[in-house]
Amino acid sequence: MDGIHDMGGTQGFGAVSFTPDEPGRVDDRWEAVAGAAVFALLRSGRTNLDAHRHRIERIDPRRYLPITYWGRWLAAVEAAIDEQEIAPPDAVANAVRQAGADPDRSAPPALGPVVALESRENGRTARREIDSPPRFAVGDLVRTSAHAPHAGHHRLPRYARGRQGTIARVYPAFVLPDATAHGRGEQPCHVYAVAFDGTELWGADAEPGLRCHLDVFEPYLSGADEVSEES
Amino acid sequence: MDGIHDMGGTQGFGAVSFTPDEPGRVDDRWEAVAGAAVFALLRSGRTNLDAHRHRIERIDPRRYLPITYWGRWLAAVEAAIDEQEIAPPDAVANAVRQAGADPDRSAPPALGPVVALESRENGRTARREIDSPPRFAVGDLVRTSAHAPHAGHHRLPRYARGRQGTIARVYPAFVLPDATAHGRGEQPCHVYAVAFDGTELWGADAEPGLRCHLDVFEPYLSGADEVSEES
Amino acid sequence: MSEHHHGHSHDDDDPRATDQAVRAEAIESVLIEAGILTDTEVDSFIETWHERIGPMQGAKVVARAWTDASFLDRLRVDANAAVPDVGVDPGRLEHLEVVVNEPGVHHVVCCTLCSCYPWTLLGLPPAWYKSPEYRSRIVREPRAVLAEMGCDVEPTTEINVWDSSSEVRYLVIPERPAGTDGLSEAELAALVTRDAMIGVARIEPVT
Amino acid sequence: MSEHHHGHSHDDDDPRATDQAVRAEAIESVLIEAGILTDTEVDSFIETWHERIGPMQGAKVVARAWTDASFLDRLRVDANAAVPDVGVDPGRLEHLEVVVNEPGVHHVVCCTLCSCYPWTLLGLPPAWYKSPEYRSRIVREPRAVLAEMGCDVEPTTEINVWDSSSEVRYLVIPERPAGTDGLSEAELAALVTRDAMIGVARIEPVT
Repeated sequence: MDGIHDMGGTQGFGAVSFTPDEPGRVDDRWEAVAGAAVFALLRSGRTNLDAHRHRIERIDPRRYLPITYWGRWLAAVEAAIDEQEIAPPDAVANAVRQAGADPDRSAPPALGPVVALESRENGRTARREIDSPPRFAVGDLVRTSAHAPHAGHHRLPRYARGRQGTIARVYPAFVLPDATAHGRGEQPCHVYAVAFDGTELWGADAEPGLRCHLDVFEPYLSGADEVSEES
Repeated sequence: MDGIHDMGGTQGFGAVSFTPDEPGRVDDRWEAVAGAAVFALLRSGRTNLDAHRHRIERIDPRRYLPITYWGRWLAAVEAAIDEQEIAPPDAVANAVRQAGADPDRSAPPALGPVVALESRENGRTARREIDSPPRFAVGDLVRTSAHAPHAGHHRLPRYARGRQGTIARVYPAFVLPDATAHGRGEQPCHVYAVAFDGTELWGADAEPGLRCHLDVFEPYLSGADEVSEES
Repeated sequence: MSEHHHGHSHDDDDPRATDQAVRAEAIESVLIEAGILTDTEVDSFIETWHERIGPMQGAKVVARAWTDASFLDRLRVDANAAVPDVGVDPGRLEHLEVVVNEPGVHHVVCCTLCSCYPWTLLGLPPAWYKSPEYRSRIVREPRAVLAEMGCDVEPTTEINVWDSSSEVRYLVIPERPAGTDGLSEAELAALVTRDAMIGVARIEPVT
Repeated sequence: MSEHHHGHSHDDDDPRATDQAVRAEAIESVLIEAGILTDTEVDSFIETWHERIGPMQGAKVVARAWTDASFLDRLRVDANAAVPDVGVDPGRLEHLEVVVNEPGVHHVVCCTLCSCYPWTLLGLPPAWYKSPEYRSRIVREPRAVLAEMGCDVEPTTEINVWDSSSEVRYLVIPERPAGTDGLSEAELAALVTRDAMIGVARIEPVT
């Protein structure tokens, strides 16, 4: 989906709030709950990473920014509990009530609807061996799809749609996020690092000497000289 | 700029909160202050509509949604007072203090930097007579620029970049927002309603029977068979 | 528990109504001091847009268009020149364009980049027109959005969206409802809704 | 003053830390009840990521790459197979890819769509890596962003951004700083910063 999470190239954000080698830590225990819960859910096979990401993408766009990273994880965990029927729909609210608190005060952000739920039995890894060789080789000119691959979860950001690039690396095959996030099997395929010139992405006033690489799943690519089916 | 204001096609927002024929009214007097102040500023020539819109686009993206429409107008008015040197930088804060309140409590959202400020003497209207005839006629196939026209204010949304359409209406000439918002003269040019098929904008799973029209300034267009300078 | 981490939550709070009101009063006084705003202008803004200018302006245009084919023709060619015929001052409208609903063709107006709207003909825009929900979705899934808003468009009817990205302003001329043959122009105007002139509603048949 | 109008301001408030903590505890108990989470797992998450796994993993890889050209070659060909050489378990890293800085070529890593990051080699991502500022700007104006972060890249040096949109994870091998000829591998590893392995910093010469 073309949601608020698709931030590459969005303008208007200011300076990065940065201190050198600031430690990567959780600040509060609830953040660790979010982290541990996501890992446990992945291990259990009750969800997969792509479905987790898609839950985050579906968070009410008004809330996505203010609740920050771990808040998004926690919201996705609670949605997974509900969507994957890990506990009754009112289990979390009841547990809050039992702790003597008002569940409405901590209600998570609403999530938008999903086109299809992921499987209830998910693999724990994403890399796969496939028989078909990679369609492209390093140096090949390619063009990305001009449109979102589909309405649900996918990994082709808007800034790289309909752009010409060069295959920079050929990676092993991985499950296709578009499929696994929605219970449509795994559809494993090769992944490439595609290099785009800054001017191809951002136009004539791109920063000089810029090359952006994006990991692109093979179905999102066509040969640069192929006529797209779409237009 | 490719800011949060560029909402066309962004997914994740839910149902429109709608009651039939809900009156168009201001709910609070402060909203009318925002409205009256914008009209007065436009009348005074101290700002123009495109610079006003660009101030709104430059509002901290974290604040753009929560402060709602009139809050954005009010923030743009206060920024105009400052940027166009209509009053000393601390005038508004001082007036708040004189009213016995803490100016920090009502501080407006921060605005991002501007590539160039608009003129201090602005025309009050946008329509112009120009000698050059329109380059395109109704029915002509055209393609929009694949990139943002420039880093500042413009009126070519992301959803309509690099798309092929048909000229549906030929309008009179208007000043170019890209120019007037940044004190680069008026550069008046013709405007067209360009019709895009839904599938051209959104791909194969677009709603059937959809045609989107966008008002496009002539510099954003090339003939569909012209080779773009950019690629 | 880290203050640092939650510190910016507070910054994300909206100023409460009282803060916003105080700020606006300060801005008003600064603009009056600067000679930009007069001291009656805020009240007159409210009076103008609550009392004097509203959808009745657009409704008069629609009613005449329904009853006078030559007026509709003139509207299509040069709406700014035509609307004074029904007593409407085009005012700040730099270029008015009409889009005419007919069987099989539906039009709907929006502004994805801000919230451009034909104030002069329809008054202040309703909150939903300015909402991110409407601005983001109406260009991509208008049929779904219109259905949610209670305006089902037949599957065989083409939907034309008009995204107001210039100073051109759009007015939808809705289809004249059935059962209105004997009505006067003023009676017809009373049937025309603001929502229908944006294109998010139809006008119900008179029974 | 309309309650209606300001009503949703309140909804935009973030839950305060206490609310969030209560919610998280409830979620933890529900997941333990469901047999998904064990009752020590949250504490062990903190211990793992605060104490056991962090940038020292990546630093060992970098130090070996600086001192052993054949290791660097193997890293380039199959990093997952190479990193156990320095005692690093590739663990959950499904495919590690190294990108090697050299004079005239700078690499920097990001994830615009979420916040993918090589946890196994660098620990938890810092807050700025996950911020909308970094995610939005680093692909479009990396030279400006890096300069703001104190990492000036020479105008003639090409900047390569790697946007982690798959399960591939990237590790930047920074340039070995001057003045380090006599240092042991362990001493070199101690010089390697996390920020340099993301590509937002250089490693200063040792003087």
